[in-house]
Amino acid sequence: MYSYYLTIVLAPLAAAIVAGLFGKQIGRAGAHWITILAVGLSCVLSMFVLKEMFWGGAVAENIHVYTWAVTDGLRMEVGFLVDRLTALMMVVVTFVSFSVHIYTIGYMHDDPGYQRFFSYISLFTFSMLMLVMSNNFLQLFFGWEAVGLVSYLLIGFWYKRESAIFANLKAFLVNRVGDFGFILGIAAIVMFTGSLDYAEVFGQAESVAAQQFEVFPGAPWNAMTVACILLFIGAMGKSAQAPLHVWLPDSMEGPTPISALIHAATMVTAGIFMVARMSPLFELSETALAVVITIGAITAFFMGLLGIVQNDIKRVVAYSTLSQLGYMTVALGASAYSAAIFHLMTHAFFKALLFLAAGSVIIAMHHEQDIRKMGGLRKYMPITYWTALIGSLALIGFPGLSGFFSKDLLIEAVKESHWHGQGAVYWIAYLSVLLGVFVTALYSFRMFFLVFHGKARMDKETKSHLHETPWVVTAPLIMLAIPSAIIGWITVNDVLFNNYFGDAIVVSSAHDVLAHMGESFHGSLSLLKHAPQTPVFWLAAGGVFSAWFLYLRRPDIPVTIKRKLSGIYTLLDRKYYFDDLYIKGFAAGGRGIGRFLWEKGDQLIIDGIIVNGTARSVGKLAGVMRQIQTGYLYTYAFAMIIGLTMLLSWLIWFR
Amino acid sequence: MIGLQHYLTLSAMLFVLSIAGIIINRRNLILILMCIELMLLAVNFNFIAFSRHLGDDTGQVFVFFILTVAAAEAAIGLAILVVLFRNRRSINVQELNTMKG
Amino acid sequence: MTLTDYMSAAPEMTLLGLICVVLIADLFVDDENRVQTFWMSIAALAITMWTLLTTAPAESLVLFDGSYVSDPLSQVLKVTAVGFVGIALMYGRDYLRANDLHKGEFYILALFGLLGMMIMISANSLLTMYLGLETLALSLYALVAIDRNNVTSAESAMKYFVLGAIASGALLYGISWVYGVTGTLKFDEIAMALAANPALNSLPLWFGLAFLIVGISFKFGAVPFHMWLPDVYQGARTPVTLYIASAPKLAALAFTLRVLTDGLGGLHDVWADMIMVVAVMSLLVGNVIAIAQTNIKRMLGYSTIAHVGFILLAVFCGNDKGNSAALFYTLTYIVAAAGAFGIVILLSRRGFDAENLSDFKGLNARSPWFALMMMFLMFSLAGVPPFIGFFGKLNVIDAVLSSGYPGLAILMVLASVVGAFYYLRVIWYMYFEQAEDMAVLQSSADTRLVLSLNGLAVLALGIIPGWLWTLCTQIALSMR
Amino acid sequence: MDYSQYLLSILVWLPIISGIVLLVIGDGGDAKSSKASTMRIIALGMSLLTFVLSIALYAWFDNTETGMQFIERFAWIPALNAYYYLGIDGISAPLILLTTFITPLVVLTSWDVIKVRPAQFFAAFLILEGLMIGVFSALDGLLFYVFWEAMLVPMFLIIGVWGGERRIYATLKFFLYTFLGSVLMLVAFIYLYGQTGSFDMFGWMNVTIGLTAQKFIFIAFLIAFAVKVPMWPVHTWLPDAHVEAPTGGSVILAAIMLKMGGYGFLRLSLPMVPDGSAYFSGLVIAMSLIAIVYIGFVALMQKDMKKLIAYSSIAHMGFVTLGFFLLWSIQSGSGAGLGMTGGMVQMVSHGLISGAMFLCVGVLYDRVHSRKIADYGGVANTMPVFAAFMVLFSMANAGLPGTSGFVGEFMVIIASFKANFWFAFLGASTLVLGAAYTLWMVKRVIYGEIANDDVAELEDLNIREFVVLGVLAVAVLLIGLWPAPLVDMMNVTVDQLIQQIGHSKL
Repeated sequence: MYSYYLTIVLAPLAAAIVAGLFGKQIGRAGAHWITILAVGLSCVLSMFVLKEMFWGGAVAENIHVYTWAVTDGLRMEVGFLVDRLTALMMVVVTFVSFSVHIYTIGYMHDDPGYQRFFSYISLFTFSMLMLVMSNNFLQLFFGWEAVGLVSYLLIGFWYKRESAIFANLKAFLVNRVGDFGFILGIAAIVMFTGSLDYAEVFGQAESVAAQQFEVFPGAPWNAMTVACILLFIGAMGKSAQAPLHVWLPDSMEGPTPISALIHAATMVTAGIFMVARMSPLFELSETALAVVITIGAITAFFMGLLGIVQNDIKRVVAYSTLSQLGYMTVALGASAYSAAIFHLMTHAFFKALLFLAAGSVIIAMHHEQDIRKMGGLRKYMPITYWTALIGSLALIGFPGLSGFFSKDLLIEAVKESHWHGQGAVYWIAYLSVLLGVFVTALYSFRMFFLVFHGKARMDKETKSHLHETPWVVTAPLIMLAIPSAIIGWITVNDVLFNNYFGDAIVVSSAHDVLAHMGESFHGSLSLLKHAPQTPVFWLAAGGVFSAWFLYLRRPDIPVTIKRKLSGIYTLLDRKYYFDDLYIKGFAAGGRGIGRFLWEKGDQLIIDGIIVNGTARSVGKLAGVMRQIQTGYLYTYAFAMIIGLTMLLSWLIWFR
Repeated sequence: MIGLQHYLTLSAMLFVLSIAGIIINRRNLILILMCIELMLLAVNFNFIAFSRHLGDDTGQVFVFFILTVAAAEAAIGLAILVVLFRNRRSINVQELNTMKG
Repeated sequence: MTLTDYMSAAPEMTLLGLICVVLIADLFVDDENRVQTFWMSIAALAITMWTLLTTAPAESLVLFDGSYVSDPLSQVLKVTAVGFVGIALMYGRDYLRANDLHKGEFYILALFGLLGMMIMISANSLLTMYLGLETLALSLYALVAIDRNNVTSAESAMKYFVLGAIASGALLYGISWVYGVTGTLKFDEIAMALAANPALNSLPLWFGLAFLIVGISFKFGAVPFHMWLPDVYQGARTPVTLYIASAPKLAALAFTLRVLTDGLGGLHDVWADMIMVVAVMSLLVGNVIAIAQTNIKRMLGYSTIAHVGFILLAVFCGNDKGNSAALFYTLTYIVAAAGAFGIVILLSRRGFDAENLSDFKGLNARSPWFALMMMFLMFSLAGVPPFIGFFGKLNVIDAVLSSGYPGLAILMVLASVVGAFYYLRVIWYMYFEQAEDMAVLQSSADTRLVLSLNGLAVLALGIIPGWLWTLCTQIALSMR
Repeated sequence: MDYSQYLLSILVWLPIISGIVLLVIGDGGDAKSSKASTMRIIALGMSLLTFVLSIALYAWFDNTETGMQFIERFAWIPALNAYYYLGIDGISAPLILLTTFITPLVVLTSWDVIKVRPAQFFAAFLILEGLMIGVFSALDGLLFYVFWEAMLVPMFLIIGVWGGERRIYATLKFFLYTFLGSVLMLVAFIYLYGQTGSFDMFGWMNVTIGLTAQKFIFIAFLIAFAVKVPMWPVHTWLPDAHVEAPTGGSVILAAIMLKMGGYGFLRLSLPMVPDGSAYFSGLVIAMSLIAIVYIGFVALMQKDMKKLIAYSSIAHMGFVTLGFFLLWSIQSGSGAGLGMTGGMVQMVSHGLISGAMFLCVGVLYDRVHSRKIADYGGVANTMPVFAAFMVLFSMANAGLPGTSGFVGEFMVIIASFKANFWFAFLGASTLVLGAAYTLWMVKRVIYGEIANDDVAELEDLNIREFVVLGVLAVAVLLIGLWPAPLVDMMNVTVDQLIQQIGHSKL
C-alpha cells in the first residue's frame, strides 16, 4: 500500500510542478490534462484504499517516509497514518478536487492564468492530502500552512483586483492568528509528551491529563485543557469559527471553483478533521470540549442569520458554509466526532455542488453575482436548476437526502449529550443548532427562489444570452449531485453506529452519545419514517415556506421588516461589526503602534538622542575645547604654568 | 647668617618673576626673551647655591654650560625675532595668533 | 678616558665630523645642484648607521666618567632615529626643491638635530641630557623658521622657541633641585643615593621631580604642555613637520625612560600619578580636539598628542611590560606618522601645500596606490588590525591591565573609538568624495618607492609583529 | 599526504590573495574596459573555486567528532604566545559553507551593475570573504580579533564608495558602532590573556574566573555581539547601512556579517563565561523578545523596501539569541539543545532568505532606481517570474513550513515554550507580525494594477538574475523540506557545548 499512498500524494504535486513551471511549453490543454489525470489517479487510488478499509478489512497503517530532522532527542519526521478516518477524507478531498478540476476547464475557459490556476489547485490537493494523511504534528502543521498558502494564492488569483488582494492578505493573516495558537498547542504537546508523533502522543495522553500547567503564575490549569484549547484556536482559524470567521466571506473574491473546493468542501474542514483526529486528547478535557461546543454553536446560529441579508449569491453560500462548519464543531464539542465527520463528508458534496451551481449561474449571468438581478433562471438552465435544488434540499436536511441524515443525527446527538450538564452550554448548543435549521432553510431557499423562480430581473442584454452552461460545467454538477442525494442513505449506518472509525476516533464511554443513540437506531428507513415527528423537519419546512411566502408571494414584507427593524438589519448587514473592529481596531492599531515605536522609539530616542546625540555632543565639545587654543603665546605659557602648579599642589596636598 | 634656604628662596622668586613676566607681558617679544634669560639665571643661582652647599663642583660646571647654551638660545631667539619682524613689521605678542583652535 | 670610551661613542663623533664636512662642502655647491648636499647627508647618515652597527657593544657600557651610556636601548633608538632622519630628508627633498627652500641649512640642521637626539639617547647624566636636549631644540627652532619669507613659519618658530625656553628653564630648575637633594647628576648614582638613603625620598626631591615632568611632557607634547605642538606642526613647512613628528619622539622616550626609570625609578609611586593625569588628559584632549580640525597637519598634531597619551600611560606602569610597551608603541607610531606626513608632502607641489583635509578628496581617483597606502597608515593610526598600530595599542592595554587598571584600559579604548572618527574622515575624503583637482602627483621614483615601503611596512609589521615585540621586551629587560 | 589539513588556510587565503591581485592589477577606472571584465571573471572564478573547495570541507567533515576538525596550529607571535590556530566544528562549518555559497552569488549579481571601479569592488568582496571565513575558523583569540576587525575595513569601503545617497553617514555609523562594540571585547580578551597567559580559546574556556569578572566580560562580549547581531536597542545602524549599501553589500551584511554576532555568543560568551551568561540570560532573552515584537511592529510601517527587510532581519535574529539563551530558563528535561540548534538553523536560513530578499529589491532597484514601496505596484503584471520568486522568498521570510524560514523558528518556539509560556507566546507572535509586514509589502509591490510607467516598462529577470535567485530558491526549499543534513552537522557540537556550559567556572 505504501507505494499507493506515495502515488496518491505525489501525483498531484508532480502535476502541479509541471503545470506551474512548464505551463508555457505544455500549453493550456496540456496543463489541464496532466493535472486532471494526476488528481483522477489519486482519486481512484483513494477510493481503492477506502474500499480496502471498508470491505477489504485493511488495517490502519502508520508509515515512516523520511526523517526531517532529529535534534536534542526530538524526532521530527514525515510519514503517513492511513486509517479509516484518513481514507474517508482522502476520498472526499480527491473526489471533490477531481470534479472541480473538470469544472475549471469551463469556468476559467478564457482566463490568461489558466495553467497557473491548474497548478495551484493540484498543489492544493497535494497539501490537503499531506494534511489528512500526516502521522505527526509537524507534517500536520506543514499541510495546514500549505493549504493556507494555496488559498492565499488562489483568493488573490486575480491579483489586479484590489478587493481580491485585500481579501487574500486578510485571509492569510486571520489564519495566521489561528496558527499562532496552533503552533503554541504543538509546542505544548511537545513539552508534555516530548514527541510529535500521533501514536506516541496519544499513548501518553492520560499522563498529560494528570499534569498541571501554569499559564498565569499561581493559576494551575490542566495541561490537557491548555494544549487542546491552543490547538482548537488553530482549528478556529482554518475552519472559520467565530471570531476568526471574517476571512471566509471575503475569500469569495477568488474564482468560484476555489470557493467550492477550498472554502467549502475541504480546507475549511481541516479544523474539524484535526479535532476529530485529536479526539484522544480532547476527550480528556471537558473544559476544552465545552469551549469547542460553545464556539461552534455561536458560529452555527449567528453566521446563519447573516446569510439572510446577503445579496451576493456566493456570499450567501459562504455564510451557510460558516454555519454548517459551526454545526460540525458543535458535534465535535458533543464528542460526536463521527457525526461531525459524517456531516463534513455530506456537506463537502452538497456544498461543493451548490457553489459549482452558483458558479454555473454566474457564468450564465456573465459574472453578475447579485441575486436581486436574477430570477426565473429555471427555464433557461434546467440542469443547474435541478442540481441546485438537490443541493439546497440536502443542505436544509430534506428527508432522504444526505444532509438529512447527517444533520438530523447531529442535532439528535447534541440533544442527547447531557454530560455537559443541563446548564447554559447545553442549551446554547442545542437551541442554536435547532433554530439554525429554520435559518438555514430560510436563507437557502430565499436564494434559490430569488435565483431560479419569480420573474427575471436581469437586463435585456444578459437575458438574451441566457443558456445552459457547457458540459464541462454541468458534468461536475451531476457528479456531485449523486452523492449529495444518496451518500447519506447508504453510509449513515456504518459511519455513525457500526463503529466504522474503529480506534481512529476515541470517545470515552461517558461521552459516547452515538452509542447511546445507536441502541434506538433501526436503519435509514425507520429514521426516514420518524422524520415528520422531529422538530427539525417542521423547522426546515417552516423555513422553506416562509422563504416562499416572503420572497415570491409577498416581496413587500421583507422590505417592511427591513424598515421596521432597521437596527437589527444594519447589525446583520455590518456582520456584527467584526470587520470594523478588526480593520479599524487591530490593523490600524498595529500600524499606529508601529509608527509610534519607529518614530519615537527608534528615530527619536535611540538614534536621535543616544547615538547621534553622543556624536553631536562630542563634536560640540571639540568645538568648545579648541577655543582654549587661543593662539596667544601668553595663554600657552599660562597653560603650562597651570599644569605645573597642578602637579605641585597635588604633591603638597595629596602626598 | 645667610643660609641655603635664603638663596633658594631668592632664586625661586626670580624664577616666578620671570614666569610672571612672560605671562603678564602682552606687548613686546623682547621682554619675553629677557624674562627667559632671567629664568636661566634663577636656575644658575640655584645650582651655585646647591653646589656650594654640597661642596661639589658639578653644579658650577653645569652653570657654565647653561650660560653657553643661554647665549646660543638668545642668538636663535633674536634671529627668529628678526625674521618675524621682517615678515610682519611688528613684534607685538597680541598679533601673534594667526594659528589657533 | 679610555679608547673604548671613544670607540663606543664613535657614532656621535663620526656624525659630528661628517656634519662639519657637509657644512663646508655645501659652501661649494650652488643652488641648482643642491641635491648633492642631499646625497652627502644621506651618505653621512649611512656612515653613521654603519658605525652604529659595527661598534654596537655586547653589553651596556657606562663611559666618560659615567655621563654616557651605550646599551641595547640606545642602539635601537639611535638606529631608528638615523633611519627616520634619512626618510625625512628623502621625503622633504622634492618639496624643498619645488618651493625654493632647497638650501644646505636644512640638511645641516637636520643632522645637528640628529646629533642632539643621539646624545639624549645615550645620556646617562642630567647634564648630558640637557646638552643633547638643547642641541636638538635649537636645531628644531631654526628648522621651523627655515622659510624666511613665511609668516606662519616665523610665528610658530617664535612660539616654539619661547615655550621651549620656558620648558627647559623649568627642566633645569627641576634638575637643580634633584642635584641639590641627591648631590649628583648621574642617573645610576641618583638611583643608588635614593636606595642608600630613603630619607631623600621627600618633598624637596618631589618638588624637583614635578619640574622634570614638565620638561618631559613638553618634549612629548603632553597636555597641558602641548600648546606649541599644533601650531608648530601647522606652521612649519611640511618636511620640517615630518622631521619633528618622527625622530625626536625617540629622544623624548629615551629622556623619559632614563630619567624616570633609570634615575628616579625609586619614586615610581610619586611620579606615576602625575604621569597618569598628564597622559589621560592628552588622550582625551588630543582625540576630541582633533575632530574639529580641517587642516590635516594640525589634525595629525592633535592625534600625536593623543598617541603621546598612550605612550605615557605605558610609561606610567613603570615596569618592564610598560617600558617595552612604550618603546614598541613609539617605534610603531613614528613609522605611521612619518608615512602620513610623507603622503601630505607627496600631494603638495610648487606653491601649493596639501594642508587641508579637503585636498585629499578623490585621491583614490588620482592615485589608487597612494590612496591605499594612506588608508593603511590611517587605519594603523586608528589602531585597526591587521595594521601595526593595533598591536601598539594591544601592548599598552595589556601593560595597563596587568598592572591592574581596567578603568584606564576602557578609557583608552573608548578614546580610540573617538579617535577613529577623524582618521576615517581622511579615508572618507580619499575614497567617497569627488576629486577637486586632478593634478598628477609629481615626485621622483625613489621617494615613491620609500613611501610605498613605508605604507606597506605598517601592514607587514602588523602581520608579523612578533620579532619587534620580542626585541622590545628584551630591551626593557636589559634596562637596569 | 593529506591536503585536507590545509583546507581551512586555503579557504581563508585564496580569496584574500585573489582580491589583492585584483587590487594590484586594477581596471584603469573604466568599467567598460576589457580589463574590467577580466577582473569580473577572475572574481567569479575564484569565489566559485572557494565554494567548490568548501564542498570538499563538507564532504570531509565528520558529524560525530565532538572536538575541532581541520585543525592548523603554527606559532604566530611567540612573544604573546598567540598562534595561527584554525579549526572548525559543527557551529562554524555551516556558517563557512554559507559564506562560500553566498559570495559567488553576490559577485554574479554585481556583475555589470557596478559602474565605478569594479576591480576594487570585487577585490573588497573577495578579501571580505576570506576574512569572514577566518573569523569562523579562528580558534586563537588574537587571530579571531584581527579577522573580526579587519572585516570592517572592506565593508566600510563597500558601503562608502558604492553606496546610495546618505552612504557616508551610514558607513561611519556602521564602522563606529561596531568598532565601539569590539574594542570592549578586546579589553575582555586581553584580560583573559592576562589570566591564562595565552590567546588559546580552549585555555580561556577552562580557566576559572570569579563571578564579578565574568559579569564584566560578559557585558563586554554582549555589547560587541549585540551590536553585530544586532539586538534591540543597538540595532539602529543596520537599517541605515542596509539602505545605503549596494545590493551586494546588503546581501553580505545580512547573510553573513550579522551571523558573526550569533557565532560570537556561541563561541565565546557561553562557553567562556557560563556563570556570567547565566546571570544575564534573562536580560538577553528580554532583549530578544523585544526585538521580535517591537521590531515587528516597526517593520510594519517602513516605506522603504530595504529598510523593511533590514528590520525583519533584526526580528529574525531575535530568534537566534532567544534560542541560545534559553538554557537557564528551561527547568527540566531537554530543550536547550533544541533552542540552540534552532538558533543555528535560523542563522543559516536567515542568511539565505534575507540575502534573497535583498537581491529581489536589488533587481527592482537596478531597473527603477527606487526602493520606495510607493513607487511600485502590480509588478507581477510585467515581471511574472520575478513575482514568483519574490512571493516565495516573502513566504519563507514569513516562516512558511517547507521553507528554511520555518525550521529555526519552529525549534526555537518549541524550546521557548518549555522555558516559559510567555516566551513562546511573544516569540510566536512573529507568525502574525512577520506575515503582516512581509505580505503587506508584497501586496503593495507585486500585486495590484500597474502603478506607473516605470513599472509598465519593467522587463523580467535576465538569465543572470534568474540563476542567482533560482539557486537561492532551491537552497531555501531544500533546507525547508529536509534540514536533517544541516542539523546533523550541529547536533554533536551543540550537545558538547551544553556540557561545557553546564560546568560552572567559579
